[in-house]
Amino acid sequence: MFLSEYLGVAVLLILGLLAGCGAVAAAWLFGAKRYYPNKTSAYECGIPSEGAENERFSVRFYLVAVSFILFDIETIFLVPWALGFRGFLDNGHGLYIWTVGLVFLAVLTLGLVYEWRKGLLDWNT
Amino acid sequence: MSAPIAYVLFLSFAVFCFGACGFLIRKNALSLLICLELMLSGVNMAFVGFSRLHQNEGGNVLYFLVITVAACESAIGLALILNFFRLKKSVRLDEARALEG
Amino acid sequence: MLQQSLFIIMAALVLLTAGLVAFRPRPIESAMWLILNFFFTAGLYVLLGSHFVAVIQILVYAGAIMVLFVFVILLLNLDPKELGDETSLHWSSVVMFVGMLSFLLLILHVAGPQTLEPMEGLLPDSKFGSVEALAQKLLTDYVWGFELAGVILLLAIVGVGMLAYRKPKPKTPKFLDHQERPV
Amino acid sequence: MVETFLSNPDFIKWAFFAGKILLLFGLAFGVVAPVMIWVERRVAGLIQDRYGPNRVGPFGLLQSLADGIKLLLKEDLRPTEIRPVFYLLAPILSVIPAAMAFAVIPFGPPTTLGGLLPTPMRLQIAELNVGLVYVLAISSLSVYAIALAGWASNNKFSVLGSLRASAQMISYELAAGLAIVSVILLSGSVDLMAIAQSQTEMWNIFPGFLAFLVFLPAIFAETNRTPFDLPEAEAELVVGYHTEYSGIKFGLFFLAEYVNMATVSALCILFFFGGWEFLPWLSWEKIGVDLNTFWFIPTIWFFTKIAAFLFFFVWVRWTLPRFRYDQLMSIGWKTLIPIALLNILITTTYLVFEKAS
Amino acid sequence: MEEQSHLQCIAALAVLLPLVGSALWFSLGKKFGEKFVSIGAVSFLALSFACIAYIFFTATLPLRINFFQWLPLGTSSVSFAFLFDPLSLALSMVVTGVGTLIHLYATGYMHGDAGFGRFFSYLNLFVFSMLMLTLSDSLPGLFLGWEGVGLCSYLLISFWFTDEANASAGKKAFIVNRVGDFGFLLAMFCIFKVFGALSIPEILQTVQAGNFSGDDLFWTRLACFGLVLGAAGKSAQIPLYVWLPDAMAGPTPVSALIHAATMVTAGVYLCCRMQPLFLLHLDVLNVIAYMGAITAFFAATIAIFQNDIKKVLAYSTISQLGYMFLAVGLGAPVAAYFHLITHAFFKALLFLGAGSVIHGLHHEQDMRHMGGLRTKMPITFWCMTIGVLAIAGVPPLSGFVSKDEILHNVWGNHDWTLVALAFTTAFMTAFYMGRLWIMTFFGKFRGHHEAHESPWTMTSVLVILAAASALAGILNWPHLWGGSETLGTYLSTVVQALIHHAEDPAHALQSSLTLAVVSSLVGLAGLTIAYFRYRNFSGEEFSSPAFRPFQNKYYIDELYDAIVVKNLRMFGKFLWKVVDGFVLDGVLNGSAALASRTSTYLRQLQTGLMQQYALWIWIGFLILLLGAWTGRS
Repeated sequence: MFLSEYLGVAVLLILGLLAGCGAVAAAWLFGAKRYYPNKTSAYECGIPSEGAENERFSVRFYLVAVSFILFDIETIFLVPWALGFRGFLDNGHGLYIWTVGLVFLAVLTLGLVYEWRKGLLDWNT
Repeated sequence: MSAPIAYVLFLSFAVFCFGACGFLIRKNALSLLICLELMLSGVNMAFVGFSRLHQNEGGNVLYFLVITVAACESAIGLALILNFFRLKKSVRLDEARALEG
Repeated sequence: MLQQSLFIIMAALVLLTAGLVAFRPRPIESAMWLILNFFFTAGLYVLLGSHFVAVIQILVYAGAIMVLFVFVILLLNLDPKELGDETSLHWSSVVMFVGMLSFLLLILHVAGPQTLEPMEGLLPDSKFGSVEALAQKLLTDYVWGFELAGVILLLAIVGVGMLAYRKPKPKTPKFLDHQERPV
Repeated sequence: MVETFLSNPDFIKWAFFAGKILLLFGLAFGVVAPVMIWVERRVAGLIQDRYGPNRVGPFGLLQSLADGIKLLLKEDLRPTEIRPVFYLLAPILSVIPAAMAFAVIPFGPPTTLGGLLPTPMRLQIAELNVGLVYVLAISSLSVYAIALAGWASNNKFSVLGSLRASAQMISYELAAGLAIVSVILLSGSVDLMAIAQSQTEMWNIFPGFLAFLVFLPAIFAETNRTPFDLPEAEAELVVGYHTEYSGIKFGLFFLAEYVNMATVSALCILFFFGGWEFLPWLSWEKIGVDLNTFWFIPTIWFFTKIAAFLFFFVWVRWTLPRFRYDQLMSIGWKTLIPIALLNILITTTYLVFEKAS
Repeated sequence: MEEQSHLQCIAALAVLLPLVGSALWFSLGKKFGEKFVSIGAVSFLALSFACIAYIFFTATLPLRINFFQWLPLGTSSVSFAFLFDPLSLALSMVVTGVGTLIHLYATGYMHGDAGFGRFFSYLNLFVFSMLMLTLSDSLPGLFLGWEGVGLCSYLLISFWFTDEANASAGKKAFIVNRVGDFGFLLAMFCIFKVFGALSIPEILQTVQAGNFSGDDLFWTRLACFGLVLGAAGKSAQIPLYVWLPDAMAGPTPVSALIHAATMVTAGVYLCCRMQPLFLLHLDVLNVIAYMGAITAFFAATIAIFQNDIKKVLAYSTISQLGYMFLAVGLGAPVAAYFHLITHAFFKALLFLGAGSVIHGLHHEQDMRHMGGLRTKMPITFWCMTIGVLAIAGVPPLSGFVSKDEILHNVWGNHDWTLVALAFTTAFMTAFYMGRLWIMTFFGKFRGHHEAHESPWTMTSVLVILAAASALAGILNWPHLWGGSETLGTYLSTVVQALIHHAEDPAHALQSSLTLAVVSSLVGLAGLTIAYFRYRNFSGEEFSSPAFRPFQNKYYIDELYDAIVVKNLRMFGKFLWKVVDGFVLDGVLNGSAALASRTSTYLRQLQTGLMQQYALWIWIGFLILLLGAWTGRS
């Protein structure tokens, strides 16, 4: 494991950045620019825009995002656990590591069950 | 060879200070929470730095626990902001002065 | 030497973006700079040899927590009027930097010159910073922290469920919170 | 003079490094995306019993090239209501994670390139010991492009589309993550190379079939492909988050989507289908292929597998109808995640009690 | 070791099941519903009983099961441990066994009550505390259980707390028990001072090893008196008996379980458990004997004149407990323990029978409004008959055997005052029980409601308890009459008898048979007189000024009121008016005014702006930092 390995990552990052910026720049260079209001208004299938532009959306999206980050962290905690699992197993601590992980999983499953029962996972607005 | 621990600590504290500074001067609650994340990130830097100094994974483990707390904090904090917004149609924190309402 | 200079560059970038986070007026800008800040921080962690932590920094902070912020910004869809005016610099920030300076002095004073020596290098076969090493530590010495993290997450789930969830009314319009259009 | 320079080990190393990057980047952006667009339209024609593009070049092969030029030359349209900086940022942000994600994907066993290199080296751009988590981290960033695109467009179709797309992506990212935990349990490593090599005896698809069942829909949803292409559901949302995008900016979203498809296909093959191994239970060594000389055979086989998987993507797209949004969410949260959790339970229990007995 | 650990699990299960049950019913009782709670509560107790029985039948005694170190006390420490020896096992068998039956009964009795879950929660908590009390290996553990049962008793007496009388009865029980607890605590301190340990086996070993200085003996004597005070409080002996009759305000199953079968016998248990300590001070034992005898006699005289069916039984309980203390005081702990067990059966039976009657008559407790229930409640009637005969001492029912053993010991002690008291009490017991029996079941019905038989959950328990009351005598059937004295042998390792009947076997048999005949004749005489006296009872008790002290319970409550309560009130008033009014309020008002004035200024800091608070935190942090810095150099 050497720092030089990150060189590849950096090169790809730069390549991606170049590709993106280059394409946008090229389009700006080559593309025609003939604007008029009807063309540049917000797309609404041809009819004039109706209702507020800054509309507020269902809070359910927020609930999904929150559930995601909380369970995502759970997954991240499970990664070291899953990786260490074999090692503990070979040292004869299989039951220990199993219990540790399962208790953790059980707690989080409780959270999932709570959300499920409370109806946070239903999408019926 | 890696950078001296003093650099890491100074950086850590500087980031924390930027966060704290933002926390103190910002008016809207979203920015406030963002600055809170910055503060936590600053603290995390110190953990990782010490972990490296002693070549002991303990600090990294603490980093894990801190991000757990950070995630929970932002989840709850944002939920509070959403509720506050529903109530006041605003995210400005100086409107949250009254105990009732 | 390369490492040190990389470190300095990264640190400078981290500081720069942190400052932008703190002082840019709009939340979405702050959020974007914060994401960038997390990237540089991750780079810093790589330089410190904590590879797993670096990746987690991106995965959790940039990939999860900040997504939540962006989501809320999207949901509220605030216009500048609602955001309110933002003071960019304030007398209290002066207090802050005095504090910062004093801390630097404190470090030098308390810890002495040995803190200014570069940290010892890692041995070539050192497992420091890998997932395996962290797993070993997390699942033995810090196993209660591990379980506790689960409980904290559960509490957060319940908390959010209590705070944000409203039982859907049978015949509500599709979107909540319609706002009066400013005339 | 030139020969000594060419045989300088440092030069060979750097050349090898550059070659890997060029190969993968070129393949992903220069081959996969255009060819896939062509394949998609041809297969659509095949399935729907019509022609598809067949005028530009032989079998219409150059159609994608023509499209690309057209996109570049199109008017650089900027609607008035947008939030300018973020509007430009979003398509660029969609390309960057797509480009970074395949940094850790190995595409063959360590090799000396038929004796060219002094020691066997990995066919992998960056040899990170946290490879798998890195891929997860980078792919979690692609949400930003979509979220920002919608928000910057400031159009209600776009915002709703981007909200939907992000919610869908993150939900299924979770399912994918949990499925990957089972893969880690099975292979005992987070290094993608080691995961691939752990399958020489038996592909993970057999012990990890449940994980695969979770992972497959998850990657379809993460790449916003049918049957999970709700965010672009043209019937409801015009085209979702890129309603306001046109020209090459739209093209960049498109490009990123196809590159992401290739990346997740590669991941799926590495996780469950033995990477570059020949067949389940039948490695290249077993059938007597001299990998020192024919080092490129596993690599080509690996790319063939990816191609097959990409074809599967296209096939599914033109076969299955789209889910309703509530169905989509309930599949993610109420089916895949419980299955993934159950799978972890089963796998670990099996491992523990197999060891005990 | 392996054996030990699995017994440890079982012991823990036996104790924890009721506790878990209690928590469950308390928190979720309403949600679970009546059916679930009743099945759960009964099955938890039955399981607990099964665990105790398993240990009873398999373990080699004495068995000490250590859980963890509890209280480190200087050089020594108290472990949280259970001690299974014959004494504690026998009592815990009774507690869980009778407890299970009473739980079953209560599911019927409490049917439809709003506090159903709460009731069973308390009841389970009681069983848990009682098991802690019996099984605990140390005095603090015992005290924990002791207070626990007191708490449950309080909660259950005032279970229907909306009624003022019930609430005050609960308070009375609690406060009177405090006096006893004071004695217990005092004893505990004295014991710790002398022995430096609180673990019961350790104390008793030191006691048996001997060698005390005179100074030590003073403290142990004090400890013994303290223990007696505690036991008197818990077991309702003179002078602390006043709470028990009032405790009948609780639901009848509670009276049966707590105030007849188990909790009130805790005092007897305590005296038996600490017997070696008492053996150092025979004079204290004498005090116990007299206390018991007088209580027995005294309570019996009151019982005769009570009209409330539960009050009669309450005084009867006090009287029978007096018998047990008499036996303990005379140095016949086996007899006391035997009577404790048989009493648990027949008194539980009587209470539950009374409860069945009360239930059948829609909460009518006055015997003057009963009568003629023989035909209306046949099962209850027959079971009650067995109970009455048992307590009256009619051979060969259990009460006869155990009471005869006590009388035998009293006789052997040659203290004629005690003999007279004991025999008179036996006669009076038979009389008032006969009175109760006849007033309730014979003659014609004088009530208002239509009587009906109780549901099977209640009657089946009655039947089981009736069988137990009838047959429990064989547990300790004397050698002389061809028995094996199983209980005596079982307990012989932990307690010792002081009275040895050193006569030749033939003579012994003759005298014991004489005694038996006499005591059964006494019992039968009591029953007969009662029969003739109350055969044609019309609802009017004849009254005479001579009886008034008995009817009014010797004015003891009034006496206590005049001596203790009034003075306490005066003292309280003094505290309230003078100490509180002038001194404390002055200080408080002054400081409040100061605080108010200060806060007027400080309030300005509380702006409601979170960020300002954060700034203050920050400034505080800087000051700390500065302090750390300057402190360093």
